Amino acid sequence: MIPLHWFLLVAAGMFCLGLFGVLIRRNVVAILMSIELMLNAVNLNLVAFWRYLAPEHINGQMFAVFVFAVAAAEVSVGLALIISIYRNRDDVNAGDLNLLKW
Amino acid sequence: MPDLFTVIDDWLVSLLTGWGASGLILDIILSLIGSLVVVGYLLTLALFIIWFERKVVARIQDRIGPNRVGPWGLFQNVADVLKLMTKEIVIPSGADLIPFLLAPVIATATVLMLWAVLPFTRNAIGTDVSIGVLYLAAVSSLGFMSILMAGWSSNNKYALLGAFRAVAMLVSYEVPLILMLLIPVLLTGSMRINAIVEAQSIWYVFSMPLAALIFYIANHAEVARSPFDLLEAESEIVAGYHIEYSGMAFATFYLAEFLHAFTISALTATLFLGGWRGPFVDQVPTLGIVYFFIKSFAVYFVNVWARGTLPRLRIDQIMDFCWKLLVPVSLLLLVLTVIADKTALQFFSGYSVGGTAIEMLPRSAVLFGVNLLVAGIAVVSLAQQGRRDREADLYPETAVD
Amino acid sequence: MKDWTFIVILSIVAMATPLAPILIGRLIGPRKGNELKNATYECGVETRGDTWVQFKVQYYIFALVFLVFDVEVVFLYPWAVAYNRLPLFGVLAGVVFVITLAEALIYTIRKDALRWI
Amino acid sequence: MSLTPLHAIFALMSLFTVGGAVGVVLNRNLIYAAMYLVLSLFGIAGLFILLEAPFLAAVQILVYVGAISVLITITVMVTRCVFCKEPPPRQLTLVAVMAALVMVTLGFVIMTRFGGLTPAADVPADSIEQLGVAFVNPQAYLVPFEVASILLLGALIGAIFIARDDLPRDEEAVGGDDHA
Repeated sequence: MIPLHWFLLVAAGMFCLGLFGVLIRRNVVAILMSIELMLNAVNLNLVAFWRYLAPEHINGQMFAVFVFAVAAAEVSVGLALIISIYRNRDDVNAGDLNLLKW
Repeated sequence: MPDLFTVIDDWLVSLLTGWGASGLILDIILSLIGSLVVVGYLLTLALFIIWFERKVVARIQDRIGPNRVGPWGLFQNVADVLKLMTKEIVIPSGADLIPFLLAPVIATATVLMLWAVLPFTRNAIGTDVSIGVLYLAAVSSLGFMSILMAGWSSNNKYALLGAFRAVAMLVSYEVPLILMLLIPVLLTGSMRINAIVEAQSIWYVFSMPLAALIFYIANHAEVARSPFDLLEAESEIVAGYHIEYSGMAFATFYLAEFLHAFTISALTATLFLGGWRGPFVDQVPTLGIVYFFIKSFAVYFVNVWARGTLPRLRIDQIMDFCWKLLVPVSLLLLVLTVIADKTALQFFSGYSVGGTAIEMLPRSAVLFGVNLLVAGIAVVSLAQQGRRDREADLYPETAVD
Repeated sequence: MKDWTFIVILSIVAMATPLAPILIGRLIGPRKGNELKNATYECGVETRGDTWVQFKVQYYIFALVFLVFDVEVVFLYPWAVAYNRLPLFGVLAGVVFVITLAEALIYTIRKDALRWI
Repeated sequence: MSLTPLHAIFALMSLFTVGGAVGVVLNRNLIYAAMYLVLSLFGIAGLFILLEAPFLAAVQILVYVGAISVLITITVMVTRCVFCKEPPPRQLTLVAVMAALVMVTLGFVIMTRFGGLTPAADVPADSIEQLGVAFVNPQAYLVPFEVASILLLGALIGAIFIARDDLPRDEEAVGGDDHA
């Protein structure tokens, strides 16, 4: 059987890659994709802990299912915002969206 | 009398164990043999169904169809494949080679993978996974990516437009499809395909005819055949997303399309027409495969028939048909079905949710009534809508909106 | 795990099956491309401009409604599996869920968001 | 510890997952990034199957590969941003060091707290059914279940309102009710 820490390490690696992407990418779509990576890493963690620590309770799977719902909501609104931003500014770089910054 | 497939399986297991295979190695070898059998038989079947379809469509159009190579033109497709093998696969300039060649591969692979959970007889099933129905939905949704890849990597405006149209249409029809996939799961209480077949002592097409119809229509649209074939509408977007494909790459897309058409027929036959069920199947389980193919080909004939006779719809009509008719009707059907079924279960003794055909009769009658009611509501509201539209056309100044 | 062994093996075979003829076609088919043959096919008219034309927002809205329905229907699958075991109350809770879904549909239809333009 | 084919499958799926993630983060072509995202999420689905949660694997493929990736691709096309001019990243080294630090910390915690743990028990055969029962059980997850549907309804309405360009912005000014 595969030990738990293998899954956790994959999830951690994925989370850090997502974090890296969120911080260095300037394109909003790319940032959103990196956030998806982070959400999935968290999901993988939840399911791994569920399987290894408490498989007889369904809470771990349940949380993962709700993460799906939240991710879907986040992506749909986020991408709609990106389309709206593009329509108004012809540009989707995060650094240029500084109208409300100061 | 034991099932022929069980006999073969037992023989293989004993043979391989005799050779020293065991545990996981045995599983892998058996799976490999099983997959080769499934894929090999599907490819053979593909040659036959393409011939069948060409013949039927030819008859519908008052032609003879293929009749030169082999008896009744049966080997026409073999000749076609051999010819296409020797043709050049043109890679258009500016195309992305890897996604370009990967797209038809994924399209075909997803269709082949759907057969992993379809039972031919009670025992001859690739694997009866616990999420069977959801597996079908998930694997068929992998196909969207292949269409997007094909459209994007061709570096062609028409291909890209066709791909996006295709995806917009396919995702729309995926909604009634997965809603109606819920119905067999609901009535059976399991997502295993074999459990769903076992539970159909009265075929679900008799208790839920409307659900079967919507499921079939949505599936027909998923294959993108006439009347839903606007993604290859020649007059608007040339050939859709496979415009730049030639030679074997095109043949692979073609193969995927025909296999998919047959696969959805087999799916409808399994989930709503009782799959391998039929007379004497309990005594002679091997008969199941005969029933399975008779039912599948019956549904497939309807598919070809619709393709041969119905004209292509416009894209806005197709979208309206899905979102304004199929999805609301599916939702209404779902709600009324569960409410009626649960209420009847609470108040009538002798209302059984499983068992033989006689025991299932009250439930089927109630569900059939619900289906009739929903169909009636749909027809009446369609008629009213049609009248309103006509009046708006005739007297535009007095129209309400 | 035994179930999934079959699916893994089948997926490998299913990928190899269409890949083989394409590779054979690449190998034995002629490869005499020239500029005209490899040109983008637009019914004889020379192509101009970017391939990535501006798409309508309508495509996004269809995919969006599909995503929302997809996620919600996925919630309904475990409910459907447990259906025979549920009391009337549990079934009604599922019905309320479906009605919320129907509300989303009614909103999009009333706002005419699902019309192809 | 003996290596079995299970480990090979795990390695392959992890390769998909992490390799896809690298592709998403580093690729400037957004369509390629979306394809890598699909690969990565597909790998996660495979890992879910290894964790004996086939339901979640199917949901993962349905929701992410079937829907979210399509949505992202369409957005890239609608915003005509396949090769967007993206300014070069600032403070690349700093961010890389930070991410690496987080990784090292997480790895340290994982190895010290959860190193070599194996499953406590088997997954119950009817775990999907239990999910369904818990969804509509008032003592369990009934409220989150209904709230999730309302959340998605809200997301749908909000996203349509934001994304559409032909919607009358000011409802009062154009008369309000549109019973079409």
